[in-house]
Amino acid sequence: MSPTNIITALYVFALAAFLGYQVISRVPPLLHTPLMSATNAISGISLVGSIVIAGGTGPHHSKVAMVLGFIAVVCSTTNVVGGFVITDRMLRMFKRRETKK
Amino acid sequence: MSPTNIITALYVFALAAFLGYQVISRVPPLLHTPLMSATNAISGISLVGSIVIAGGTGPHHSKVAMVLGFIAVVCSTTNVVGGFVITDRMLRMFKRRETKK
Amino acid sequence: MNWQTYFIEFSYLLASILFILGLKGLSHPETAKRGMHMAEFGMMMAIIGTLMHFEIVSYTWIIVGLLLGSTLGAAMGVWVPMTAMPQRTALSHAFGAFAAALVGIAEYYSYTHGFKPLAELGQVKMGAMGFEIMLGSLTTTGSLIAFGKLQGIVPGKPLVYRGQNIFNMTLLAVTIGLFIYLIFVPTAVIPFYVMLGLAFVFGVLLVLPIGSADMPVVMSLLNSYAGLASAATGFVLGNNVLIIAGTLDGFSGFILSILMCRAMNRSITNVLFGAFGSAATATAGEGEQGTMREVSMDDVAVQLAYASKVVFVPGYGLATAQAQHAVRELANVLEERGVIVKYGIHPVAGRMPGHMNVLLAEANVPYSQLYELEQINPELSSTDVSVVIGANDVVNPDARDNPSSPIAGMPIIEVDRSKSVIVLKRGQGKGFSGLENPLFFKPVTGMLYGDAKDTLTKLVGAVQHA
Amino acid sequence: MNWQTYFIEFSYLLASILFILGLKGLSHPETAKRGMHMAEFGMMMAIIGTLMHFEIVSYTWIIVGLLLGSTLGAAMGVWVPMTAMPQRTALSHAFGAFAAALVGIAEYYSYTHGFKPLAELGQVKMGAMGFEIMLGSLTTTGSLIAFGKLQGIVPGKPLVYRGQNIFNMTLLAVTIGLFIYLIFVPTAVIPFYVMLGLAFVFGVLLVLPIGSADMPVVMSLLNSYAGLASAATGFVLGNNVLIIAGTLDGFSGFILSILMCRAMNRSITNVLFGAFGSAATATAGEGEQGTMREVSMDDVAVQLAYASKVVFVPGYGLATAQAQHAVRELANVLEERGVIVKYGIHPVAGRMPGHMNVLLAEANVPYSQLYELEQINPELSSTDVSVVIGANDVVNPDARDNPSSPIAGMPIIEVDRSKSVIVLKRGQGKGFSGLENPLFFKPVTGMLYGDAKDTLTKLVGAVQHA
Ligand SMILES: NC(=O)c1ccc[n+]([C@@H]2O[C@H](COP(=O)([O-])OP(=O)(O)OC[C@H]3O[C@@H](n4cnc5c(N)ncnc54)[C@H](OP(=O)(O)O)[C@@H]3O)[C@@H](O)[C@H]2O)c1
Ligand SMILES: NC(=O)c1ccc[n+]([C@@H]2O[C@H](COP(=O)([O-])OP(=O)(O)OC[C@H]3O[C@@H](n4cnc5c(N)ncnc54)[C@H](OP(=O)(O)O)[C@@H]3O)[C@@H](O)[C@H]2O)c1
Repeated sequence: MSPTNIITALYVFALAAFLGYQVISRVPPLLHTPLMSATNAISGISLVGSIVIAGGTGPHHSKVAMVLGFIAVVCSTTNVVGGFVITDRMLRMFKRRETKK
Repeated sequence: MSPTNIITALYVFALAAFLGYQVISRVPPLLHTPLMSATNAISGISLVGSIVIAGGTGPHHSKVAMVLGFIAVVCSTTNVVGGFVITDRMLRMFKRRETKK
Repeated sequence: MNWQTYFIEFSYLLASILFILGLKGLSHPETAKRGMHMAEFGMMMAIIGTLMHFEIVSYTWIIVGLLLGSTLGAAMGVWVPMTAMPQRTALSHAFGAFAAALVGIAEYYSYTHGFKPLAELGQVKMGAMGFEIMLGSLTTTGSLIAFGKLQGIVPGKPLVYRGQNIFNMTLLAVTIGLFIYLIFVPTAVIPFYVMLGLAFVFGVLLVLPIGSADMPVVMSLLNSYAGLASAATGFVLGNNVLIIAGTLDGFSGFILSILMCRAMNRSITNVLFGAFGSAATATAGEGEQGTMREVSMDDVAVQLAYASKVVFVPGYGLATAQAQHAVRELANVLEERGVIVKYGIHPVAGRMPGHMNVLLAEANVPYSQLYELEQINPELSSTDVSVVIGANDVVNPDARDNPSSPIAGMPIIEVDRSKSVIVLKRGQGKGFSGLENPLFFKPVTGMLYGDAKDTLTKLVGAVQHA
Repeated sequence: MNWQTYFIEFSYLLASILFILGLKGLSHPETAKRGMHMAEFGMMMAIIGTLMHFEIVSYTWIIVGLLLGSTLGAAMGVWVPMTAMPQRTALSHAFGAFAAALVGIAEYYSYTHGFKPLAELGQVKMGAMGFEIMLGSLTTTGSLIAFGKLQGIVPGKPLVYRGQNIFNMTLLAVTIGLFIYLIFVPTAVIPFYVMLGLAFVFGVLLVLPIGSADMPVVMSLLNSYAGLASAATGFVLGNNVLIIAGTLDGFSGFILSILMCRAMNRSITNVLFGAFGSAATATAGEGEQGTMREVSMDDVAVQLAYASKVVFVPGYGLATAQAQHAVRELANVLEERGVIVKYGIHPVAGRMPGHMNVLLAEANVPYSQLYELEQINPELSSTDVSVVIGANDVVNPDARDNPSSPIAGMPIIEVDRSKSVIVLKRGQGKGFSGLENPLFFKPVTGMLYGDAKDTLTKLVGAVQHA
């Protein structure tokens, strides 16, 4: 990582931090559990890094890294799918007023 | 500007846009005039670009660019100083309750 | 990368963070001052950082420029009266946009005249540069015209002629066409300067047909353009702090223009191309008639003196009459008699977003007495006397009651719900929209004619003797 | 740069934007679902983009991994009951952090075993990598212990011994020392694996001494670590979407842990190192005495049946008794009789942030009946009967009235302001803080003993016959 890259990475980090603060402090306590599972699912984006590692073979890639990458893919995918499914499930339970009444 | 740079620039732009929306939509109408003069002052940061141009001389730098840069420095500095001075002046006028009463 | 470069980059990062914190501070008057100090500190750091840039060979012109600019800026900052804030803001948009345009032109010149390797001027860079120059130029001249209109140098009436919109659109299309051509052929110097010239002209033509009362919207929009031009500069120079500051500025202007339009229930397109406030629309809605009840100074003084709650509703007329100190004096006298005084501020009252608040704050009105539209409306039914000072459209009940009115749907301050309404204006003059105001014919309303400042000053004396 | 790379980069940019929009959607239950669909779409785009990466030579293991993970995730997502949400969340933090740690280890391995040029492994990169691996590892084991405590596999009581904090701090210091050493000597393989091992151990030791009722705070904190580990991965790989998603996750956890601590009026340090809820603190405040008034089922049924407004205040006991459906049934019966029913939800009621709301929503309680602390308190003085269900600390008036109480200053739901209070609990059991609750001795309070679910079910019948 070159020095210019790390500086832009710091910009992205700083902006994302501010934005995270602004956006998340507006989530009402009512939705804090879905928020947690949603952010879990979203941070499963590290999948993107694992995929590249798990997919590398040949002389320039190590078997060990591939195996680690594979496990990482499984873990991240579990989080992504599980997180989104559960969030959806929870959000579907939140109703303003009952339908039957 | 290399393609990777432009992509990170787009990230910075997108994040700043979201953040701008979040932050500025929380400014009450009471402070909209100071907001305008403050953002004027802040966007005077283009000074940073003008300074480098105005300071370049020698074979690799053009006289024309230098003159344009100089004018830009004057314009931007006027905005920065004027903007902050006026914002401060306005903000000092906003008082919760009078002192004399 | 040597330590200077690191220092520069970190000063920019710090500046970006401090700018954001500064704007966050503006969410409350208590934290605003500290926020501004942070932003100022950030700016200082960024400038100090830039001065270390390795490309700089001579500091002479930089220092001259900084000194000259600081002097100009400080002079303006200290001496511009609060009533002239709209002009000052328009002028500063012109300056900011001009600086962005100049930086763009200088870069283009350096590339095309052999001072920088032409190979580096790719399509993306040329695109960002063209955007910067086009936006910068049209905002420069547009803001200057807005300044002229606000200052009274350029006629405030919309300047309209047949086929105007078509002509302007054609001009814009040609400019954009040249811009696109330049992206593919960056070395086309002649088209470049033609584009530059056309953009300057377009700025003038864009603002001329807009009535001066619509300047606040135009100004916010130009603010947004100036910001985007700065952001484009950031793209050209690959500088993040420029992108961030420019984007924040751009968004601020954009949000303000949206808020203004919403407060008038008009679309941006209508403001820009509707030539609202021209003779054509001013004849609309002449139907309404009835009798206006004139009241005497002493009657009003007695009413005010024995009220328990009075709400002042200032409008455009108060700003033009510069009656903010007079209204404050009247409020003082009333408060000494134990009357509760509040101010109801419509978002488009005044001559720029939030202007009325600044005017009243300058006259020492504490901001805890300034109420926004949504806050004051529920209070009006328990108000004894509402005093409308040089406002017209913002208290026009037709906006609420008459769906066929041109201003139908515009949120208003509903003074007609209070027990008594006193309207201070000079005569039968219409408001900016040119519409008749049924409020003036309601039995609850009394008209007190005369210049707002005059009338208010006289009322102070009258109340003291009541 | 070829079109694949562009496509990948734009899919990441799009994903980042959609993630932010998705989280913004969560600011209201009405917009939350649409927001989540956006985030899901963003995730899909990012994955499709990644699959085009030029470094990928074989898709076999990727596809196997994706399928396996999806199956596991979907199974968990569909079958995990709402009451087990805390465990599920803890487990998913472990997974996320483990993935981040593995990616870091793989990268390190590739650099030090000659698969990637060692020269590229500079100090900055090693720093980010070490951060990622350390945070990832300790969060993995810490979350597993939290999972165990919540699931009841690991004893929920704080495990404390003398010198614990000092021992843990020493361990952490050694780990960080190795980390700093590695930044300067990245090829030191042995210290690397020692650091890795110590980080795993530290995670266990960090969470073991914390009582299970404090798990929500710990969980939020681990959430924040897991997010930061992802963000560090982004720094290592130079990938912005990872930085953004990780930072958002990190901040979300951080904000939630702050909110939890504030709702208990305790500091993070106290939660992490105070071993609150252990035997030592449980003996505090034994002074309070008096008589508790027991009431009969039928008395309560009559009171409820003829009330005009009833507020239920569920606590930790309702969650453990899984009485959410029973309380909903009771509410149904009451509403059919025309009683207004509301729920007052304390932020730390339940077993994770917002948990009580989800439990009640699952039992079909409309969210318009769920009131936050600040919303319900002003309503209580006009409430006929407050029914406290398995809550204790969150309704303890000492927090408000007795400045020397260990929980002084913690915001409470002030049920003692309502006309009558009924407390449903099994016996004389204390709450998590181990403090006596003066509410139970107040004349306004009646105690109805028994398991919450049981009692509520019986109350349904009793009210129907009242
Ligand atoms: N402020 C903004 O940001 C903004 C932006 C865009 C458009 N606008 C438009 O501007 C209008 C603002 O509404 P408004 O109610 O504040 O103003 P208005 O409708 O324009 O009415 C102003 C009234 O003040 C009276 N007046 C003028 N000078 C006076 C003086 N010296 N002393 C006493 N009275 C005086 C005029 O009547 P006489 O001639 O009889 O005295 C006139 O009826 C709206 O139509 C709005 O859409 C405002
Ligand atoms: N949720 C969070 O996020 C979180 C986080 C950190 C700390 N905490 C702490 O947890 C506590 C939460 O307060 P709280 O008022 O909800 O709970 P609490 O103070 O722990 O009290 C729970 C009460 O429920 C009763 N109970 C337990 N099982 C029951 C059952 N099956 N049926 C009926 N009653 C039952 C217990 O009394 P009996 O034994 O007599 O039945 C106990 O008094 C606070 O001290 C808070 O600081 C919570």
